Amino acid sequence: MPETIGLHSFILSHFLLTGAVVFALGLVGFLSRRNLIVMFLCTEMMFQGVAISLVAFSRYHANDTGQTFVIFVLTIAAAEAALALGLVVLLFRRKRTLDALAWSQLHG
Amino acid sequence: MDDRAIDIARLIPWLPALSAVVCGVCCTSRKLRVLAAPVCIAAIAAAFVLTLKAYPHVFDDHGHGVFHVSWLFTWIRVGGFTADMSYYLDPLTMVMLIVVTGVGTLVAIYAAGYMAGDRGYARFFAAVSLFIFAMTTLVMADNLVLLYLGWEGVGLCSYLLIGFYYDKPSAVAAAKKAFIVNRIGDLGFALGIFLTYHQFATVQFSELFQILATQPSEASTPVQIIPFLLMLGAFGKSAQLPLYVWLPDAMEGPTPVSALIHAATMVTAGVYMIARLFPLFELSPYALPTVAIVGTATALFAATIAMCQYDIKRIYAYSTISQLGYMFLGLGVASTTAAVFHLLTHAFFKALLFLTAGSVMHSLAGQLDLRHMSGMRRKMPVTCWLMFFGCLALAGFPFTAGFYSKDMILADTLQKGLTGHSTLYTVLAVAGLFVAFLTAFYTFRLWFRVFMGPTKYEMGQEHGHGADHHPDGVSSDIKVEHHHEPHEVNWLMNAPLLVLAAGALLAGYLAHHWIGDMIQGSSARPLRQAIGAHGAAHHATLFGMDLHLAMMYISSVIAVVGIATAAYFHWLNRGAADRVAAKWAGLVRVLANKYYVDELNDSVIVRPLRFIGYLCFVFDRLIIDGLVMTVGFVPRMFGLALRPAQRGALQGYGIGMATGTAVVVLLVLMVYF
Amino acid sequence: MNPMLDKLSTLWPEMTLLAGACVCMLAGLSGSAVVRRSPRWIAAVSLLLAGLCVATSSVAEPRHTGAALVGVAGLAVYVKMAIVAVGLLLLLIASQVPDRLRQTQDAEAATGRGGVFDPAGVMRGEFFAFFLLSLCGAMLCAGAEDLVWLFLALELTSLPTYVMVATSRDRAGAQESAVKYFFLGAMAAAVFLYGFALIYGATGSTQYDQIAAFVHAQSASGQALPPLFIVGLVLAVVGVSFKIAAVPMHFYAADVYQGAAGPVTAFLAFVPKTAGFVSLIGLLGPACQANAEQLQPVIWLLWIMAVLSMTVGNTLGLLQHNVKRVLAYSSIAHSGYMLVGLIAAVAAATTPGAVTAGEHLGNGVAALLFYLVAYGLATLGAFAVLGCVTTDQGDEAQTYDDIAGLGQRHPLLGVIMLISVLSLVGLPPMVGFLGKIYLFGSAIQHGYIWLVIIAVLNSAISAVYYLRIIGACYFAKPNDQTQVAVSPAVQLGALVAAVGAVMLGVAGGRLVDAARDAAAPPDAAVVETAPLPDGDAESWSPQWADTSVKW
Amino acid sequence: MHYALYMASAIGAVAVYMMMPRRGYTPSRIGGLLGAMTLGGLWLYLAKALPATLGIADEAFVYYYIFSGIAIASSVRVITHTKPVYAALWFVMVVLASAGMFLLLGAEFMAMAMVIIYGGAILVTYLFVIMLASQDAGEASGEKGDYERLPYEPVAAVAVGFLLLATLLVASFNPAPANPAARGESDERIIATVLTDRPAKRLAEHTGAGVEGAPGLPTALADRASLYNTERIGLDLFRGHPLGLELAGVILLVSLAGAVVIARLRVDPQPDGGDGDAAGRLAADAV
Repeated sequence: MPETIGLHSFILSHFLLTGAVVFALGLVGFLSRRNLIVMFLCTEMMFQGVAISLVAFSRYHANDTGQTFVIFVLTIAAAEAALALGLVVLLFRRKRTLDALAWSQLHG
Repeated sequence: MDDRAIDIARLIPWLPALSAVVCGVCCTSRKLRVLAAPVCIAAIAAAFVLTLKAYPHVFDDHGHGVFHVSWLFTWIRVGGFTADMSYYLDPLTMVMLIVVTGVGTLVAIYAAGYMAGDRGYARFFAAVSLFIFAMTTLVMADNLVLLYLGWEGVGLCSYLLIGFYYDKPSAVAAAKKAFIVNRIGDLGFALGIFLTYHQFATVQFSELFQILATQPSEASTPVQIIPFLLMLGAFGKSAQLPLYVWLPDAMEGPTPVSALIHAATMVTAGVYMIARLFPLFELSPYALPTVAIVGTATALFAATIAMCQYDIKRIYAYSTISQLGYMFLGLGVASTTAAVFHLLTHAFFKALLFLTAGSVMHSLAGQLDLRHMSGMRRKMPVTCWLMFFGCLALAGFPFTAGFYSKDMILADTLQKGLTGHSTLYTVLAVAGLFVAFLTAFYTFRLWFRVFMGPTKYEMGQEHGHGADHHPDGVSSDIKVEHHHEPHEVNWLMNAPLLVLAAGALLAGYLAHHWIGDMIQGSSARPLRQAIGAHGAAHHATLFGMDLHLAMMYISSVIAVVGIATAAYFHWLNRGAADRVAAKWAGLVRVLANKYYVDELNDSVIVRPLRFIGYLCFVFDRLIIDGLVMTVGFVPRMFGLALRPAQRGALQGYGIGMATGTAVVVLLVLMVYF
Repeated sequence: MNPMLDKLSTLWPEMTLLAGACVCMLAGLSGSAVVRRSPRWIAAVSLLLAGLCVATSSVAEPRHTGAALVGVAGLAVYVKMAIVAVGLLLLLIASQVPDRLRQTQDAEAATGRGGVFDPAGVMRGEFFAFFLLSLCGAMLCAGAEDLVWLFLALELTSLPTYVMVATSRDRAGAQESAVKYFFLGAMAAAVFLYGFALIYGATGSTQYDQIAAFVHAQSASGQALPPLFIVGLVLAVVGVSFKIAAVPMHFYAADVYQGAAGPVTAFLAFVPKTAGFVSLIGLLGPACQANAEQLQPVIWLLWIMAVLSMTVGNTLGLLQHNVKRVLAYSSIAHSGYMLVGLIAAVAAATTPGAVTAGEHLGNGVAALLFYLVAYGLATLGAFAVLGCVTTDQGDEAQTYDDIAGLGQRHPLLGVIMLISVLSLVGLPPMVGFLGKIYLFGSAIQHGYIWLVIIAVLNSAISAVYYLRIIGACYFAKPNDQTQVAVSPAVQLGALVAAVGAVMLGVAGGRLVDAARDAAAPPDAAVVETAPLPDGDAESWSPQWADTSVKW
Repeated sequence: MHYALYMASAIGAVAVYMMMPRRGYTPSRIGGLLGAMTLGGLWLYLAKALPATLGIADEAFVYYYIFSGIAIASSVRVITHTKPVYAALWFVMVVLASAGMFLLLGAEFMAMAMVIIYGGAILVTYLFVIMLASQDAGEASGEKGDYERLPYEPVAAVAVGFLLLATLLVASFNPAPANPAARGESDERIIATVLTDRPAKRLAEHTGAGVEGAPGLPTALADRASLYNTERIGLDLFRGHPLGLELAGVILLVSLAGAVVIARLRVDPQPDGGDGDAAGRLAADAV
């Protein structure tokens, strides 16, 4: 039986499950939704899944690094979102559509 | 003994390198272009002089060969791994240097006349200088990695020079083919170097030989693999079965290049490499027999194909392959002396043959087809007789250069067969004799066709090399007037040929003791295998004679018979062709080509051989060529299979990436649970 | 004193670049035409200053000896120096990129006609600022000692590149490649972030030295590494391999390289790749406290990635007619070659007693570090030459036909292309040859014979398509449909890269030594400083022959 | 247990696939029911093995099921809703539910930060852009929304996503024991070593002196022997990751400047502005 510091390992696994499901659903959404904005939203959701895992681990090990890490993840998510939305607006001005498949001229 | 001259020898590769840079600069300006040839010739000639100055220093006071390692600068030194820019000078190196710089100088002089007026005049000499740099580096290298540098360097120059006439698609294709086929061989060579380092922890010859001398005779399996990998490289570079396909096509390059690179020097790099690393090849009991068998098979195969060719340069190309096969046979029977001797003599007479073929081509505006020329001796008498001497040497006519060296190989093979009671080597020797007959035949078939008989010719399509390569109508400063009439070439071109002809006639007689001393004093001296010809007692006799003497008689007879056969069918009785043609006019019309009928008069003896030659030729073009090209085909298929993954959809890529990630994680977990 | 502030004192080069970036952004918006054109000079100066900072910085003692594959300090110095050096060349060849935008031209033209300068029109300042910031991120990756830091550094490396790609050309292709690069990059970031989270979850710390201590304790007690840790490591490695464009994260490479402007593509081929490899070295370092058996899954992972990257890159390259895509596929293949070095490094670190083999050829990290520079120089030259040729449509040269006869039309560019391509092929005496010897030698040293056979086979395959580039330059009729316009800066940058590729190949000893010192395990740092015996190489050591042959 | 996880992933994949929008009839209700049953079944199966002491308040653990259920269900809606605006709003739900979980885990600061930054700031940006684009697209093309309704290769996407999920779950249910060496500093130790002015404060209190001993420190904080989560995070952030903080600032600067640069990039009016650019450019040069 593992020594319990902050959280029982089986409970940790429950939170990890939620995190993993949110991450995986984000991945599925990224791969299947064709709207560029929704696609990026889905990457945010993947980050969200990571954040849940990180906070759970933070409690598990009874240190604060995980939560601090989440702050940085939030920051990066915000930064990426700002850039991505700017890019999406540019792309939209160019082709008047948000369809990701509209951008497949380069291939081979 | 003062080491000054040996130190100066370090400059041998760098003079041509300097010349390459100067010629490269000459490329940029039309005014400077004429300077390229003198610079190049001077550099190579200077390298030759340096070689001669360094020559005495590879012998000790008693005349035994010794080696010097001449260090120039640190190239690669990573931990214990050392591969410096330093040179290994021993008698074998000297032999090779004499060939490379000597023949190189003569060919460069010839090319100064031959290439005159060509748009790529300076480019040509830049590439030739670079080639000499790479080739001298190759033969002087004191470690495998530097040797590999030279090896790849000559390959690159060969590529650049085969594709010299880049507006001919066939030339470009030939260049590409040469490079790719050589890469297959180089692959084996590179792996061999890696494995050598892995096994012996050094790539330096002097250390390697020291280790090998103390190696137990039972080598481990990885060690035994090394010679086979190296062999692959040698087969690629020296155009042996099945990697020879590039050499006939390589004749698309300018003729001096064919003479220098694809006959005299570069293609012998494989022979040199095996000779240099001979102790390594002795480690495996199977390596040398393999070399011998492949060499003989190549010699036979290429000689039969040469019988049915009409293009002069192609005949010589197949003949080169065939003669290289002889050299490999010599190596394979542990007679490195004979192999290197043949390399030396072959360099003289094959360079001579190619250059005279170049003169014919030059004079007939690019015409190379045997069927379109006859009786040229009246038009170009000097070329005629020069080529005659070359042909004699190639055919192995008594007391010419080729006679001595070929005999040495065949006698050593036969001796190995007779003393060892080995059927294999006896068969190889007999096959070698048969190839000698074929060689004499096809060589003189060519010569009689071109120079004897009634004088008639058709000019080629090219109105002089120079003019042909000015598609945009730009004329160059140097321009040689081309009469539309065959003419003897000028003495700038013929003078070097005289030297070569002298070599082709006399080198065998003059050098056959000298070469033995040279090789026995170098690393190519066989250590483990029974020494063939020199130093050891001759056990075998034939017809109660010393084997070598017997072999001389036999091969003299064979050569003479071969020449006579060729003379009958292609000179004396050639009129038969016309008679047959007249009688079978209908058939001729059907064949739509009178020249095939020319060959109808070949007797029952020669025809089957020629037929086999055709078969081999078809086999060559369809099977072997196809096989070699298949090697490039497989990755293509692989790529085609992968290509649908690059369809351009963002999310398609996402799915690919996610799949890869998921599969990888799954695999890792499966290791766990 | 806070240890983090100690760390701060090693970050002068990064701070210099950051300051330079800020100045660039401001200067780019100036109303004065002279100032407005100055960002490229400012960038050059700050790069030079950063180089000076690196050169004069005292190599701090690594905080955690024995923790990582390599001493972090030495590695960081080498990588920063390499980034400064190659960065300067990249700056030279990229100096014209923002000026070529029609937007910039129009804004300048409007000003020239007496109008008021519209600062919103040009993006020179931002372009060079992003250039510097991305380099700064790559440098920070080299010094990372913490997963949080590494994550931020990787993002700092990549975010500016997304903008650079999007704004590199007027074409829709640039924006397409930007969206592909950005979105897939964000997905990959999520993947490696998840990996970092799991590593943290398994070990309880994000700091390399504590992770190493955990792994060491685990290894010492003979327990298997927790699956969470292994899965986390695998996800992190795979996610980061997006930056190096290795299989399975390679899909974007060809499209992105094709769409971006040539100089920016060269940037993408060097800077994120360097950051990615340095990150991988850092990530795998703590894991290498385990023994080879425990780490076997990771070694296999790297093996598969290496082999697939080489094969996929080279075989796809065979089918291309677009030179930029060819070079992109070759970039994938080269990542595969470099992974060979990484495998050797992991094998060396996890096999007891093999660490001393770093004295010989066995130092995979050193080989990798050396090859990064070799590859950077070669690929930079090739992309720079491509960027100099424009088609009649005003587009960059893309296909083999576009560069046909370049050797005749512009001999210098032709020679640069020749040297670059030959270096990529790995033909002696170019630096690529030396790099390959070094890489494959390190793998041979640890018995990965088959891996090396596959790698050598692959480099033979690659010769075919590289040859086609040479063939197009030298053996094809000059194409009249294209124009060749070379600015002196591009010419200088490409020429220096080409000369460097030859010089380093002929006499690369200093760089090899530098790479070896950078990759010296921290424990052996004292031993390593002893000068090498000159001339006399190691005698034949029988234990080498005993090295078992591994895949 | 592994097989249960694999099976749940497989059935979950089917459920999500059923809920994916498609051209014909979408059995989203059946899929939703199936998904809910899968998740519930998995939880029930796992509940058998729940230990006596959970590490968090036992009665509070029921909230885990609530928040997790909401988070997962909302995630599914994010990826299955055909209208981007709703997808974004469902994402707010995901954020809120995970904030709830953070509260359960004792991470109050992160919970609040998540709601404010994610639910507030970032999502508003998303909604803004979605509105901007969909408004325009509505009038630009009649066949708009085809790409909203039809997912790209849903089978492959779902299969890959849930394959990865299965592996992640298996790894997640085999966690290593918590690393005692990695345990954070205790509150007492932090107060004793870092917040050194605080004991002085408490001492002053005990001795009946005034509360102005430590200027600037609110009384409410000063007299506690333990630390709030927010305090600990703040301390960890500034003591453990000062460089990260700087770096995050630089990254925000990059994204700010980058967004500006990208936004002001000029785009030609032609709708398919691909290679048509070239012709346009030549014409412009001629003028």
